[in-house]
Amino acid sequence: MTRILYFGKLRDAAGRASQDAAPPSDIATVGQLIAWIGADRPDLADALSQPSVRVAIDQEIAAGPDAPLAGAGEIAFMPPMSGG
Amino acid sequence: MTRILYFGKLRDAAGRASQDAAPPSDIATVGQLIAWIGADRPDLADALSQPSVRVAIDQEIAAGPDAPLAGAGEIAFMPPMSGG
Amino acid sequence: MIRVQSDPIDAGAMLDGFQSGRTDIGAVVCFTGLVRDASGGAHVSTLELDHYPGFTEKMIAGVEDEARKRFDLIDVLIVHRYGRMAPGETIVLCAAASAHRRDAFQAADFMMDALKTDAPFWKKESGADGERWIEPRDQDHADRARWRASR
Amino acid sequence: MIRVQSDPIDAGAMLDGFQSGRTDIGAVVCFTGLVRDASGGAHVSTLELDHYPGFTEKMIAGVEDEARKRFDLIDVLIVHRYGRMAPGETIVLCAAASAHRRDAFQAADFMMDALKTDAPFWKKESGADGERWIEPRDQDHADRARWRASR
Repeated sequence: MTRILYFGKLRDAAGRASQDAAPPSDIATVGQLIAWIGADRPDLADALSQPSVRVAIDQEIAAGPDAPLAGAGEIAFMPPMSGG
Repeated sequence: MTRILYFGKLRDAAGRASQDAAPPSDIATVGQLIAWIGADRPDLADALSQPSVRVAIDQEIAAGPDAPLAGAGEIAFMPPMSGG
Repeated sequence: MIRVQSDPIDAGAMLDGFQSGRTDIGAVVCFTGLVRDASGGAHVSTLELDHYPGFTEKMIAGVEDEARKRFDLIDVLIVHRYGRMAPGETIVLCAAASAHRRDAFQAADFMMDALKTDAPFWKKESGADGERWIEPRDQDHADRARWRASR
Repeated sequence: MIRVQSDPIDAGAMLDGFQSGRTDIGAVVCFTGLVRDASGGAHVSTLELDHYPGFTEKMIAGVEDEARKRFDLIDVLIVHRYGRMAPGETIVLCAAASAHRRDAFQAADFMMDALKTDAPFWKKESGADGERWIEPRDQDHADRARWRASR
């Protein structure tokens, strides 16, 4: 089971802050996960695919859509951060 | 009567923080005042004449040794300032 | 030291705690960021900050580490709030202590630029004109880039 | 606002008083300068600041005025102490408030550079190695010159 987290405006886009999902075993990268999540939600797939969105895999920033999920327990989708 | 103030290390050089003096009427500039004060104190005249010393005449910074005293009530001799 | 909290930030107490009882600190620069009642012309009644527990602390710790590497610092304090807050409340307090003032100034400046673009918080403003998510301004990205160019 | 006082400076209370109860301030940069127990390798047990009552306030007010002209500021606070103080005590607190952080950072930085060379205070350190008057370092003059070159 993979925990998927949505932050900021992506939480609004997803309609929830998190979900527990069991992606099929052939979902191996961030890009594939987005396509799988957004199979029936093209608006959400589009929002998650924006270049400004950063993805953290088990709390490590992923390099890009080809980053391997490698059995991650937690995947976070983060729009541009704004601290301070 | 003119009040003369010595600050910082010039207070040490003068041996006092202030003095009330009545310079003769031909003492018209800062440079002349220093020469008069230091007539029998060449070490003090030298300390007051250093280019790093700033002089305030009635709490306005004087331009240099030629600045006119013009009946000032208070002359301050100030070594390099160090606030903060 | 890093703190991420939902409780209000008591800026004065934080500053006192940071600098008191030490005789090796010559300079402290303490930045506080506050909620304004207006933002880009829009009225603001509430600011809500979302964060990512664990990851947010980790990323802020990275900012502290980089500041300590770049500048000669004696101590660092970053306190960041999350949750709902009202205009006038403190969102963030970021302090740097050094022997001489230039390091403290540069470190606080650097840390705030880094937090603006790299700290996992997401801000939603609410007011008479509705709600909106806030993203870093172009100026924030330009400020952050200053530090990439140097050193 | 300018204060020149012999009483100890309560930094936290000053910061709180400066930024509390306002909803137009987005950023505060608060600098505090403290007495260190060592200076240039020499031990320091007491720092004594001489000042010129009236003229000192006037010169500091000039620094505040110049900062307000150069930067977009909402408020300024400069509190400077004189007399005898011990390591760990606050010599000066200098705060700038603005809508956005860059003005507050630059103003606090500018004001401290100006106070270092242009504020009528004279410092004498005393310690195990005797007494010495402190004058601005070359670095202080270089820092001050940065602002003459720009704008």
